[in-house]
Amino acid sequence: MTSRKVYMDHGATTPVREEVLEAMLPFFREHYGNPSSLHAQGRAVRKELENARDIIAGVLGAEPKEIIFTSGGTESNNIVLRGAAKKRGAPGHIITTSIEHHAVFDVCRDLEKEGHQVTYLPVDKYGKVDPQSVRKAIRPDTFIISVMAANNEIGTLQPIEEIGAIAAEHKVLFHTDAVQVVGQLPLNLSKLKADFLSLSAHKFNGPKGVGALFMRKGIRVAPIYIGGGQERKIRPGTENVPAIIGMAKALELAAAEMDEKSRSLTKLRDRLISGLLQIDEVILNGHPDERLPGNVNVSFKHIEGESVLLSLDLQGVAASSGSACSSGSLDPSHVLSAIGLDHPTAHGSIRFSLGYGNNDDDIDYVLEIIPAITDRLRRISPTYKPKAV
Amino acid sequence: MTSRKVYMDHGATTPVREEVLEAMLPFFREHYGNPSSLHAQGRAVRKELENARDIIAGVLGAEPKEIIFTSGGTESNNIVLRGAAKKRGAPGHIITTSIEHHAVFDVCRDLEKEGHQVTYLPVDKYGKVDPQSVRKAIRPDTFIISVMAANNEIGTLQPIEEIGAIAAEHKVLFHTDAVQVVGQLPLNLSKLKADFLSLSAHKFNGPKGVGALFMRKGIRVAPIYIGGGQERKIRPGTENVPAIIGMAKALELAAAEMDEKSRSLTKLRDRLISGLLQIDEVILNGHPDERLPGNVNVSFKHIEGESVLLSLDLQGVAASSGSACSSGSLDPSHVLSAIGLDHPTAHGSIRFSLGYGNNDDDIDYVLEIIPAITDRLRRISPTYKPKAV
Amino acid sequence: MYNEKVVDHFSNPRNVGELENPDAVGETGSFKCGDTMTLYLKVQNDRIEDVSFQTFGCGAAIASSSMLTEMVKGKTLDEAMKITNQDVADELGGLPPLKLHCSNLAADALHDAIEKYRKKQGV
Amino acid sequence: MYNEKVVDHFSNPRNVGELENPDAVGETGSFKCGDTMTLYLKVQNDRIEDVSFQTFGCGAAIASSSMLTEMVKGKTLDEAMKITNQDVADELGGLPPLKLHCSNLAADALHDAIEKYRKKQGV
Ligand SMILES: Cc1ncc(COP(=O)(O)O)c(C=O)c1O
Ligand SMILES: Cc1ncc(COP(=O)(O)O)c(C=O)c1O
Repeated sequence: MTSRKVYMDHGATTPVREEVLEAMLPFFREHYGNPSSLHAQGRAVRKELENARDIIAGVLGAEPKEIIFTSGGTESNNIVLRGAAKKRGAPGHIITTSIEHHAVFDVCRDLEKEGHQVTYLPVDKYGKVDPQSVRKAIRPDTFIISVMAANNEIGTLQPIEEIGAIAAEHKVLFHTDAVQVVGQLPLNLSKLKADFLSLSAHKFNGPKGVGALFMRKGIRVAPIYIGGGQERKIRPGTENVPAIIGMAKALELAAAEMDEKSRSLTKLRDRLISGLLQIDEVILNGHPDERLPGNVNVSFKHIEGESVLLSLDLQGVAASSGSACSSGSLDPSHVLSAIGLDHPTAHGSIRFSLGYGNNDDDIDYVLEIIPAITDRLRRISPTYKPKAV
Repeated sequence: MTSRKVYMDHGATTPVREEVLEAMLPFFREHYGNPSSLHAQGRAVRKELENARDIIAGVLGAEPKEIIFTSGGTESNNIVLRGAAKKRGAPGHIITTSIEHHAVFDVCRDLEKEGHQVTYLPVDKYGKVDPQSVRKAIRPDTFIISVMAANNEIGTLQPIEEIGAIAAEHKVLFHTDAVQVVGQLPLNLSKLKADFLSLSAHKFNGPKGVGALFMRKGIRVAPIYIGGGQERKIRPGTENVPAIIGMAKALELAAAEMDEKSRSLTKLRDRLISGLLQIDEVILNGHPDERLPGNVNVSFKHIEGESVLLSLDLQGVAASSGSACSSGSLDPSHVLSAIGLDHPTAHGSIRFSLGYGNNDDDIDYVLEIIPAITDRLRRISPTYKPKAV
Repeated sequence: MYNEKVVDHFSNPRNVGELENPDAVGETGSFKCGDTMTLYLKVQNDRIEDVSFQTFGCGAAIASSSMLTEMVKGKTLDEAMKITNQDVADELGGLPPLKLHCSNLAADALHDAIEKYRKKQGV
Repeated sequence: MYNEKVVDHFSNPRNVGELENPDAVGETGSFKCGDTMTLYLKVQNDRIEDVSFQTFGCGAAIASSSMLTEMVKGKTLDEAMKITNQDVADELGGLPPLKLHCSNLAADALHDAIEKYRKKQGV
């Protein structure tokens, strides 16, 4: 239909930057050795692998040995929660929120089946957790608190500094799923009182299938997957060298450009939000400004999200939706329910997630095509009554 | 010292073939979408991902839905063993061998701590498991049998067809760690009575950090890592698309060239073995011919393996060793102990693993330099008494 | 994901909106996935003379609604009662498996309308 | 992995072999990692006049053995007794952490030889 392509689904995944790919290529070709091998080929690779670890640690304000390479955010989260539960052995209590990613939320549900008890803290209408609710939820048998740094759907930033301080005060482990934040906003683990932090490279223009887990010095979980001695036995298996190199490069670039990028994304974001809010019966989901620089999430009342997605897609715009019909499940997102949206409103939510490569023209284009789309779909809708003109 | 480079550590990992890298590149650049996304970008990627699954299933004689993408051999093995144990719930009995890779062996050790009982079957001096010993070990509470298709250190092929038939007869699940066999020798899951099979792409000139698990239709383990709905919820997390595409390409190439490659590798292997056996007090580890086409494992008596490795390395040859001093652990390999080698002999073992790119010149070169190396090291050794000439 | 015919019915849905003075109005809603549909009928001599719809739903739901209205126009009520959700999906050339449940509203709304019409007529 | 000095001592080890009529022979073996070393001493006026070794072991073990023989030649027995495994590793310019235990045999074999020598001398 159109040849224009606008990718606004950076929250789902991002393109690999050319510099990142360039950094990776030699590790498919010349430097293919196994970093555990003793020979020159292996040693050369080991050196670069450790250099990548240094870079990542440096950006995060951590020590190199606190960085464990994993296969992505899902694995990092599972290692922490299952590993902490396994280490504890006896059933205990976990505190998390009602808006975590499935890779935390569903793990907690599964741990409940194994006898652990879990408190899922509510959030306010902006999707924010109250640090005092964390404090109140702590029990003598609470062994870990897991609160995401920013929500992937609605973009709301969480008060992880305060929650980390409360956890430290009560000597409870604190984990933050920072998959949506690393590479987007500054994070300094020399200040943040987190024991564990999860990140995933493909969310910041690095490759898919690789991530990292920060595990603070002196703290250790029981490994779930066992095998060779790699990654301090926390994450065994031949290291995914090219991807790790790519992740380090992507994070290095993101850190160097962070100020400028987050400023420009915030501007684009706010333009898109105010443009969308011009349309009748559109509401913004998430916090008005304490949100990820690239995250825009709105509900178009009287319209189902997937039909908006599809219409956008037919005009070359890639976005995503918390609608049940677009997720393969039948229920709308637990996040949108947690912020109190009724079913039809939750079903009408669309996430535009901006990132590397998006510009003002993209915003113009979306704002240009969206009124006709919503108009058309509302005319089909049984619940929409157009205002008299 | 030398500019000649001979890589004979294909058992540890292999270079990515140029055709494989070419197949991957578009998925870093243009086709970067998340296969779970509904938009055109995501759908295009999903299609290619499913095509990769079809290719892999086709080569293995499986159905596409029986193939689950993982992050490698270690993960595939863990998913099977832990997942089967988790699904069972109550403690039960596992049968495996004393020569499995750590990603099976150490998982079994860990499951013992959780209350399961494990029989580690012995092997003969060639490293072979007797299928009848499997039959005898089966108990009413045996819930899974795990026997590798070929050993990674000494290359011995195992009678997995017979063991699979015995397992099926007793209605016990059967898993085979085929990481060293897939891409090297034919395997047909429409005939082999295996319920699970593990493979890892970087062992057959595919990329690191990706593998697959065959899980037979109708059979399911309990997932350990939980998160999104990807890979039938058995292996959640954003799919490592470029790596999966690369794995399919590498397997397709390996299957097409298998006959010729295994024939030529076998020839090279046998030349290298007989050349090495010309040297005084050298013994072959593993089976004389029922072994991986590229695997050569010998013990140089009176010499410690790492010192041979290092000498080879200084002359440009990359190999590996089951010696404690080269593995970072203090004990020599459990495999070499299991085939009955005494400590000094186990310590003197060297594995040359041949693969794509090796040729007769490489064999000539190794055979040319190795006598001087062993000679020199034996003259340093306190246990070597040169024969009178 | 969707074939061309589905995309066409989604992009250019036929018979959208309310009919004036309809002889019957059928309604259906999938509580689970949240879709709802309203169907308007004009009937003459037990034959569907005109039909229109309004749907809140995904692409599959909208396309199914549109497809159904094309399928029933001119049919007798008895013929129309025989149309199943599967018929609608088939007429669209198939829907993705995960989306089949989203097409389960069009025939339901039609049958609801016809039943209401018959009740009104005292059949 | 190994620095140049280690590689040099490994590739060209000094003082290899048996001495004829040694005044003492020291032995050590790491049961754990399987390395063994034999050290031969010639002593005159409580001073090490000549020394040689034979080692079954990895690169670090061989290099440490060689390095030690260079360090002790000409030293008094008292001075030699003060040499530690760490001194040997330091003199080599350092060893990889995982390999340190492999250097723990050279000084041990030396001390064993000196003790045996002194016992023989009735000290
Ligand atoms: C907040 C959050 N956590 C975890 C994940 C999982 O990351 P991955 O898909 O790399 O496993 C994602 C992305 O999907 C995410 O947004
Ligand atoms: C027999 C066997 N199983 C499992 C593995 C583990 O595979 P990966 O390193 O891809 O996790 C290997 C290789 O290291 C192997 O040789």
